[in-house]
Amino acid sequence: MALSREQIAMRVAQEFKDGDYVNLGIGIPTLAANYVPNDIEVMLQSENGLLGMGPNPTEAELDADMINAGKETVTAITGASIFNSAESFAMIRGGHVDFTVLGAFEVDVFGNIASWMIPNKLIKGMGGAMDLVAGAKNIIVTMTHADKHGQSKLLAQCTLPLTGVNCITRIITDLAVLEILDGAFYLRERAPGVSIDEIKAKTAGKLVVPDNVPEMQV
Amino acid sequence: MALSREQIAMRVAQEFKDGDYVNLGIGIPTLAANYVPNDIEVMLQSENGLLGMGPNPTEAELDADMINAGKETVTAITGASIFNSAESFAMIRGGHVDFTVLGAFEVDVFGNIASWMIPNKLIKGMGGAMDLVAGAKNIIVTMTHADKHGQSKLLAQCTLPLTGVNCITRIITDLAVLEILDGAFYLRERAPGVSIDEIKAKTAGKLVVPDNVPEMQV
Amino acid sequence: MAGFDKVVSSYAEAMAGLTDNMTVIAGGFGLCGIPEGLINQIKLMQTRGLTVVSNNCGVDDFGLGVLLVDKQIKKMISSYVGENALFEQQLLQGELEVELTPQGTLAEKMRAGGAGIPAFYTATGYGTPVGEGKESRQFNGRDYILEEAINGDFAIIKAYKADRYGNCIYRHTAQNFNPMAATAGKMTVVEVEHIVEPGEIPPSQIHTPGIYVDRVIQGSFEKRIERKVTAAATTRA
Amino acid sequence: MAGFDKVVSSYAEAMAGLTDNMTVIAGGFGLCGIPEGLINQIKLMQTRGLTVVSNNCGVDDFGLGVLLVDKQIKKMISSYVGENALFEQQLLQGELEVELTPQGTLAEKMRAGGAGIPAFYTATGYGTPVGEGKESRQFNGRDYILEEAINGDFAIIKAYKADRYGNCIYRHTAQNFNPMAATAGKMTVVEVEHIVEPGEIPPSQIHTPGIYVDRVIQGSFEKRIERKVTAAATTRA
Repeated sequence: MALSREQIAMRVAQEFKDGDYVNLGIGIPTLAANYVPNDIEVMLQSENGLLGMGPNPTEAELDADMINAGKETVTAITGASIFNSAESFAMIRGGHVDFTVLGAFEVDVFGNIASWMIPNKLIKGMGGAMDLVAGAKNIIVTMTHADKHGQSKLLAQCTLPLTGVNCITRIITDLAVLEILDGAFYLRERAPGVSIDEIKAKTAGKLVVPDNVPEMQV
Repeated sequence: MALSREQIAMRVAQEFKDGDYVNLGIGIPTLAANYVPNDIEVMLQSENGLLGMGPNPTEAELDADMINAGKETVTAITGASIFNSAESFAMIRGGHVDFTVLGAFEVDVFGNIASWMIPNKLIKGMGGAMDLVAGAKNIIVTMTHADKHGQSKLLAQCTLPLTGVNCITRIITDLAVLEILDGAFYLRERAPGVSIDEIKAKTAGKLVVPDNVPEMQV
Repeated sequence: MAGFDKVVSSYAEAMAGLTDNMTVIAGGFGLCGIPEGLINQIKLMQTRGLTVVSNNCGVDDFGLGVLLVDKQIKKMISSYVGENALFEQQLLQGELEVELTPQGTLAEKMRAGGAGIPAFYTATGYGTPVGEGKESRQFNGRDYILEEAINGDFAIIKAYKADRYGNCIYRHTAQNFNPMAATAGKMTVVEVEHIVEPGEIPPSQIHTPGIYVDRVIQGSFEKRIERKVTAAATTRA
Repeated sequence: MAGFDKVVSSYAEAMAGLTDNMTVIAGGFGLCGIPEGLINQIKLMQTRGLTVVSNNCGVDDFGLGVLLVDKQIKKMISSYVGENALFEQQLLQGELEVELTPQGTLAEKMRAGGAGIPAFYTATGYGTPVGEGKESRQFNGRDYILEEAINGDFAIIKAYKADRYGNCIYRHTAQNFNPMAATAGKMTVVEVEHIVEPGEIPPSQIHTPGIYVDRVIQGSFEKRIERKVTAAATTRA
């Protein structure tokens, strides 16, 4: 069965290593913070200028000067640092953030990603997404494998305006974990109970299915 | 009579306006800090990362972590700020420092300056001089009008490797105050008792002498 | 002393010299760390044809959004403008121009403007609509695009504390774009929560040295929270 | 917790991985704010063929100068190297290469290296020997040259205080090049006067966030003064 948002987030969190600096996009990526394994520690970077983002505050802790990149009130953990936006993006663009997890509309076999703009709909802007995909050492895209009309989001070539080129190597969807390699999606894991045929049917870009595709452990 | 080093410094200090941020090079320029008129306040920038440089410390105040760009121990005034080298040169190169005063080997009628390197002698380096002449809004060069062999330092064209091009507009020497304009040195003031003929004799580049050349007030 | 006393006593004095068609760089991220009173003063002055450089454009009735009401903004340079119905409406009707700029590129363009760097290369935006029409070049086998600096006629800044020399510190994440914006204005005006005595902020803790600051004004702030989320609402595993 | 505990207990551990022909970026200005113990460790290791990027090269018997004694430095990238007789001698004998770089350009090259900016334009050095062989271009009618970023295999840093996350603050003008150098090393090692508990440095006062730092070591410092000048020696008007 397709994973829930929480299950996708759980699977994402398994990617983290102890000591990783991680930037989590809005939505499913943010949920991954809830599932960091107990035996490791990661530090969350928020691109508005906070390294060491903590949980949301209590009513008593609420502070208009303490927000994250989603403009939500947050706290800072002990050991956090706070800095200006140029410094924050120096970290991101300079490759110091180990992991970026973000959503997308489309990803293609070349590792291109489209995540910020749908023409003829209102353009809200890319925020920090273009910087994040250009800067992080590892990027994980989380999304549903297909849209609500059943159309694949894993394409031979992106159709929407790009956020970045040749930058995505790993995708975690509600159906599968995939790696992008040599112009193809390599199926690495499938959601428990999801058939390889369903994944094939919902993957428009070239899909390579190894002999052994284990089920995700979530 | 030719001005002393202290008198040159006095004349330099007359250029400052209340509220100016000033960077003073090593030597005569540094002395100018001693002659800032009592009714104005200037703030000294030292390019190693100090805005609001104060006098040298007492023995009791000596601190290895508190030096200026000449590597001499200094103090900070109340209202000073301390920052890193990139920030310091952002101030300088971004045009935020109002005045730079520095010495030179040669200046020419195009406003070129040579101040850091004499070929076939040991090359020590330019330090911050190239940044300062590229960045400051106003640059004053202080030097003796001629070298110890009587050779003019105010030339038709610099002969030594340049520190910067088309950047010098004002020179204060032991003999005169000159402005560089339209490919010539304009004589603005002369040292008390120094004849225009002497200045002419010691100025190799094109010199324009207005009808009225007042004596410096030092 | 007068030369370094940058404190002014009215918003009118703080924004004196702002005229139509100028470029204004504003600090802030969402509604966090925005110079509320200076923005309101621009509304009061009814200055028009402004190009405003800021990460966001406030909300309909607060922050930079209030300048949309009377169509004072001609062009907005931002990374994200999705919080504002009036903005959307003016954009769709062609009354407002927007230049979307990646957030990191925007911060760096302001810093470059303040630091005398006319242009720099960045990987951000290469191969995307942001890179269209811009020079691209490889360094060490990777593709980059050339981005130019931004400078403003005015920069309007929100700081936590400042002294009369203009030395500023920011509080928590209200720092955001403010330090870069402060360096990039021909006239930089800082609205602060607290004016303090010189020396009260230790020299090495100053975020914005006073050399970048032309005017300081004691502000009064609503400090509205855009998205109040508390621990009660989101439980963590 | 282990993943963020960057404190190491010996200089050998601090500099482990440094090998011949690497590039080392060192913080410091003159003898102020230099990682004394890390430099001495490099001498002890007898690593050779090093390219060292630092504003200066110490003096004959202190700071980076000690690496000249056994000719461990192949190339020096600095803005000013005039304090050192051994340096002069090796340079004149062709045993040492020097790339003189304007001080502001040097600081900016390090920052660019850490910030993912491969190159930037600057007016500094245009029309001088520094600009020779470099691309030049006009922006708004002014001439600039293109300068490329610097990155190092190692960055060696002197901080005043750091916590185990690697968050650092610097003291007074011992800050200088250290924060930029810290961002530009593949392996960044910080030698500190005091290791403090996380949280002891308020988050907004941290000069170097720990993300740039790989190792922290408690140092012991001589803190030699290069030019001791006291008020008694220079009277002011």
